[in-house]
Amino acid sequence: ESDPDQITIGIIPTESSSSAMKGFEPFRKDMEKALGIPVKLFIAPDYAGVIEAMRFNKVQIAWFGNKSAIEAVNRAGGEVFVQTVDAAGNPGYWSLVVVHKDSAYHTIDDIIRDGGKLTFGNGDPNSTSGNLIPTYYLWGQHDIDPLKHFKRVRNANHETNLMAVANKQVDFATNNTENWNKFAQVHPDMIRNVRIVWKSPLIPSDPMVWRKDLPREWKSKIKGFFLAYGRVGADKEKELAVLKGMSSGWAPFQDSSNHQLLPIMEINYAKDKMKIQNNDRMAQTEKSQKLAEIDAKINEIQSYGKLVQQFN
Amino acid sequence: MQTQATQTAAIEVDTVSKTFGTDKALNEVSIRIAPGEMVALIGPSGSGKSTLLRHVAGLLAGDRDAGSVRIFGHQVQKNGTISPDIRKIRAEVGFIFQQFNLVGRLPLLTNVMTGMLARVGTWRSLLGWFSREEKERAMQALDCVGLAEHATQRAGTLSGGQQQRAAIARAMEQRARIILADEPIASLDPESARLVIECLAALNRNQGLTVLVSLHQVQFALQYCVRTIAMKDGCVVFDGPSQELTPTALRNIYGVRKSGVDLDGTAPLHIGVRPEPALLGAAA
Amino acid sequence: MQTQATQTAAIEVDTVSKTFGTDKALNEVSIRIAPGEMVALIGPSGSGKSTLLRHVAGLLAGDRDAGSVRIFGHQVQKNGTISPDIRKIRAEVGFIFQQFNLVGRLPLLTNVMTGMLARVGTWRSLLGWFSREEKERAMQALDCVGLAEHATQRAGTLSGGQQQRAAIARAMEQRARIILADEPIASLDPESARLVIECLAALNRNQGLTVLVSLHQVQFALQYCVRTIAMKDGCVVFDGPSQELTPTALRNIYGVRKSGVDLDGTAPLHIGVRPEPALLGAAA
Amino acid sequence: MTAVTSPHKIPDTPLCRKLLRLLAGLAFTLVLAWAWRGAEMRPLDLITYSANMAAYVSGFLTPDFSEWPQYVHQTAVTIQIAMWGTLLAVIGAVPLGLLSATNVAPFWVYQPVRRAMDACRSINEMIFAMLFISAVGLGPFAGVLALFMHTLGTLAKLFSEAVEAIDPQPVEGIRATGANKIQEIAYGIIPQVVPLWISYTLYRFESNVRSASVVGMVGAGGIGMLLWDAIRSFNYAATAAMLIILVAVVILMDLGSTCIRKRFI
Amino acid sequence: MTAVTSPHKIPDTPLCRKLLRLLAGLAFTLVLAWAWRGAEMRPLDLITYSANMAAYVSGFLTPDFSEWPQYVHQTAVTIQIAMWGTLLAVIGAVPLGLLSATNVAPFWVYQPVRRAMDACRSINEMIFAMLFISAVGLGPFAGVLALFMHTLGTLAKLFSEAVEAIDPQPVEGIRATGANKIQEIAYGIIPQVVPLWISYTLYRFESNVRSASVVGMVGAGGIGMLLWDAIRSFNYAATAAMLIILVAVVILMDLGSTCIRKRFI
Ligand SMILES: Nc1ncnc2c1ncn2[C@@H]1O[C@H](COP(=O)(O)OP(=O)(O)OP(=O)(O)O)[C@@H](O)[C@H]1O
Ligand SMILES: Nc1ncnc2c1ncn2[C@@H]1O[C@H](COP(=O)(O)OP(=O)(O)OP(=O)(O)O)[C@@H](O)[C@H]1O
Ligand SMILES: [Mg+2]
Ligand SMILES: [Mg+2]
Repeated sequence: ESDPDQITIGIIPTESSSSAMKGFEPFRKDMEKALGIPVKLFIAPDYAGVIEAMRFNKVQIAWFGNKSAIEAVNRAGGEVFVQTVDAAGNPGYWSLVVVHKDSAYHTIDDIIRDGGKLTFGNGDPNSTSGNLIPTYYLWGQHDIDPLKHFKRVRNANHETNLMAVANKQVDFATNNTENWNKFAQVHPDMIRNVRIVWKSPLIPSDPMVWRKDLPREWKSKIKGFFLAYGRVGADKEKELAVLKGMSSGWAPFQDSSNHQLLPIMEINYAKDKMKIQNNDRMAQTEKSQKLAEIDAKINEIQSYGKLVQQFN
Repeated sequence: MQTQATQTAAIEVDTVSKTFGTDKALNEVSIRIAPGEMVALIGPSGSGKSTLLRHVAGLLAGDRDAGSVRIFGHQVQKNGTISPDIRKIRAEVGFIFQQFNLVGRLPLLTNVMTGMLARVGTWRSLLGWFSREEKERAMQALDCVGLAEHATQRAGTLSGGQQQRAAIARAMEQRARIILADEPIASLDPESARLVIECLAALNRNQGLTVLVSLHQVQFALQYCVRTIAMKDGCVVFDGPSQELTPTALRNIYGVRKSGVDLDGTAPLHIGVRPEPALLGAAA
Repeated sequence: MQTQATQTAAIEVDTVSKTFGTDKALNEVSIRIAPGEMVALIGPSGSGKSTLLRHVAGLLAGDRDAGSVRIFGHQVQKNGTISPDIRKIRAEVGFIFQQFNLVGRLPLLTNVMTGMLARVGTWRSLLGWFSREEKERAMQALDCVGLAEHATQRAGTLSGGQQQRAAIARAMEQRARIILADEPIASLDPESARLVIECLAALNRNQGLTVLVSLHQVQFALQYCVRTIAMKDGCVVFDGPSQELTPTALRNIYGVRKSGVDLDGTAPLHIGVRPEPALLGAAA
Repeated sequence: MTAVTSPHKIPDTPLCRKLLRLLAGLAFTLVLAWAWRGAEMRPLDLITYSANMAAYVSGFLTPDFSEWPQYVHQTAVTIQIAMWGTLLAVIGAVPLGLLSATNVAPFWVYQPVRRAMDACRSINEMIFAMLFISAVGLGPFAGVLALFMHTLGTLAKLFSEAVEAIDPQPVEGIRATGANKIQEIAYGIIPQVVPLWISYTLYRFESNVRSASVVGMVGAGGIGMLLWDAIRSFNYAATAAMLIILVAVVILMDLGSTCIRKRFI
Repeated sequence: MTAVTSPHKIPDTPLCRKLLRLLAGLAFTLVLAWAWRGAEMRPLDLITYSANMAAYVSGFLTPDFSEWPQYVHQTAVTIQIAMWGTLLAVIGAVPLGLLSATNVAPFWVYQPVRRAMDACRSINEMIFAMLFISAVGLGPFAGVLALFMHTLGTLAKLFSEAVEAIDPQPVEGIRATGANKIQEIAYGIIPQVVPLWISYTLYRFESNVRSASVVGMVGAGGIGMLLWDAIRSFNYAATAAMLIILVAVVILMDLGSTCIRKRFI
């Protein structure tokens, strides 16, 4: 554990995002000043490269989505240390199911009932809000395999899905509040053609992850800088303005830990479970063995969660 | 038709010049060939024979400011612009190229059949639908030049003389009224050469074709062509009855060359041979 | 060296055959040429002259089961396998191709300088660093064939005869001990032709080069070569002193051809001409 | 012209051309140096950290073929889409490629055609994909159309440049028979370029099969998307399996391409 | 051979070849039909819903250049990366392309080299990107290396197929002088293929500049990533502006390519 001679930050804009570099630049400068060593920023639209980079210690700090943070923790020796908070103070965002405004469907139950007639615009398989959350809360709870239940399932990203709904090319699709707001800004006329029929429970906002093996003193320096930013000190107002310019607009960071990933992890396991259950080709013994493994993991998470609740 | 044709010249080249870089390959060349004539074109290597023939067929445009070419009164080019209806004229002019210009990847028979493209409709030729009769004609032409058994061979793999004969068959197949032949017998053995030139002469004599043939073997010019045109350094230096081509005249045409090759033969190529042929001498 | 060379043949071809498809281009050909000889190779078009020469230079491998070629005792090929040290042997053999085989996109001077590649190191030639002296030699060779002023022109744009002379200059530049010339004078005017053949003769006479030259103009063979080899349909049909080539012998060689061209000339190419030259007749 | 040049004079490159060459060389070097800085080249890192690369690669050493029926199926899907995308593009690229060759078409034809093809190539495939999604909806057909547009631009360019590099002599031979332009092309040009055209077509077909983005983007699945998913979930065992399948497919296509071209060379 | 064939007999294609041709044609048609179904081709939709396309395109009609300095900067970044990626690939592709040409290298050389190049092409650029990220970290250099590997595979293939299509006569001319293999290549082959090689190189350079994924993936930015962001956020005005810049760059490169090639044709 030697002192790092520079800190590299990887940034993966959660859903789709642009001009992140511009927003982060003043923050980077302030951080450089506070830490006294060079700080470099890399913005990559996909997390895979950043996670590999973190694994090989080419990146020390990164901003991930919840799901990618799990990968970083499992794979690249990462650890959540703070969490972003949006400018409105929301501690997270929500997954949505949308239909065309002229659609006959008003609840998710209607949709499930008429499933055989409907085309479903599902999210990218790696998207938390577009795929993971609806899979868990909607199809999982109703014991539905979307591929079999609906007439047709298309996987695409949020934007394409929203467009497809607006153009009546799919009957319903998944989305999330952040993407919805952005689309509404750019295409106010189009958004009027789309209606929300379902909103998920809260999804925790994005975590910041560092490499677990950073030296202790550096960890405290860094965490101190993040938490103090926009909260204390003479430059507080200026720093708040900087935070407001980052991504879709942030408030000061909040303390966090790997703990924030547990609900998503649980959902993830649930999804794996579904996949295995729906796999027709897997041998029955293998299936039950794998399911047992996953159940054990879910149990662990749940009991840990209970434990934590007990002490809080 | 015959009477009408005698009025206009078959080939009329009027002060055409052609400059490559700084080099004048044609220098105000004017010639006039009546229908039914058979004319030999001679001259030293690089004197502009091929260039002249390609101008006549409208394959090369002359210099901007001067000259025109007409075939049977139809304009081929003027002041360096090739006339737009050139294709129709070209169909009447068979061209035998010095380098054969066959399509190496196509079979010999197809190469010969390209001679009739102007008569075959675009669509039919695009789809390669040649009638049985057309194919038979092409085979007949190949048979005449002694290549019938090579019909399916790729043109690129034929021997030099075979390629030359294939080029001749293609031009014949065109059934043109004028034949421009650029050294059609250069790569042929004496018998084949005689056959080809006699065939040209027969076409000229029996069917009234106009023939302009460039030759290096002067004896053929003297024997088969009544009239000879001689070029040198891009200029026409002789144009008249072949029998006036005396040895002195020939010496004049071929004699003094652009650069320093002397004709006496006393000092031929002064390139040395290595004193010691190293490898083979040592190893043997 | 001279004494040693007389013991082994300069060129020794031993029952070489070559089949293309079903066509035997060479049929158990055996020839033996002593060092210092100048031999003419004649034969009708397609008789296998070029194929034979390419076998001698190891550019083409013969059929599997038969024959070998040796140059000064060094094996060029045997049983259809070209020997691995062929490059060293080729450096001693200058080859003048019937189709010239120049690199059309390179300037003439560079084409001539490729003749010395075997003498120039790989690296130097890769970088194109030819010494002043080497360039001067190449210019001298070009000057000899009368092309000095075309040195920077692209080989592809030269006239036919100029390309042929360029190919000769390249082969000369190689300073080989054997010259294989495939119709080196086919595209040349009479004077240039005489010059080239005299030059070959001089190299043979003065410097002891072995020369094997294929020719269509039999008079040159008779005049310059003591010995002539004649081929027909891939077989050697005559091999002896040139003066024994009587007109009957020649008629035998060139006379009866593979396919139906008759030699009497009574029925030359029977290709008709359109009865009515439609376009031009109507328009004129 | 009649002035006799001194014999053996080696032709010199004119001074102005030498200068121009020097300048061009200098400019090129400067641009490369600028790009070197911009690209932050640190070649030594490759050696210093080669252990990292080995560690990364080791993840691929145990391919997991358990899902192979899915891989094969998705490969077939991609092949189907790529096949029609490429076929349509070839049909368009033959005329457009000829029309953008300087030795076939006049200036006022080849300039606009070339520029249109440049645009086809440079407009992102995603934009075409979304354009066609708006008309034909999500699904493989939108992928076919998007691939078609992009491949058209590429093939037309490559086709035309092969045409520009042909030997003009055989074409002149055909022209002299009085053939019209189309016949000249069919008999003089096409036989010369056909081996290269086949090679380009199969290259583009292959690269369309590989291409992940478009086919995945329009919701048609395809091996590219599966592969991408596997990479993103760090499932390197599955990734390796799919790569092996892809490499096999590409090798098969390359062998096929060699076979077909051999008949035309 | 001595058997005299009857004159004027038109050579027939042998029956077995005719059958083979028919079979090949049938197989091809069947495969196309299979692909037609798989690709869910519905050409009529294009006409039925052309209004949708028009609506989509109309979004692009008002390009918004307000951010142009950023666009230009990112374009320059991509050019820098593509330049080195392409240059390195060319340096590798010249020998490898020659070694994978059937008319240059023997069987036991060109087979493995070709297969290696197939692998270079078919392994996803992302995998190379991550491989190099593990060694050199995030940044443009990883992009250069990933582009290099992929471009190497492509160029070596294209280079070798141009070599296979050359005219063998000039090469034989050089060979006969006793030149060794390398000299044969330098003087007989390269002059023939150089126009095509230049064309391929500039095509790959151009396509590397356009390519969004790799450069963005390694965190080096680039116009491709900006464009992608703009598309995904439905900012079609900005998208249109960037497209115009990209089209201009590609047109410039195409013009440059024409200029350079003209000197070698
Ligand atoms: N690559 C090849 N493929 C098929 N046949 C060939 C090939 N090369 C030559 N031939 C055939 O071999 C025979 C001999 O050809 P060759 O070139 O040796 O003749 P040649 O005596 O040089 O004739 P010419 O005087 O016309 O040059 C010809 O019938 C020719 O068609
Ligand atoms: N495309 C070209 N570019 C430059 N120079 C050329 C071009 N074509 C021909 N020349 C030159 O023009 C002159 C005349 O060439 P041409 O081919 O007409 O000669 P020729 O009389 O046919 O000679 P040969 O008997 O050798 O065939 C030559 O000096 C040649 O180098
Ligand atoms: Mg000529
Ligand atoms: Mg020959």
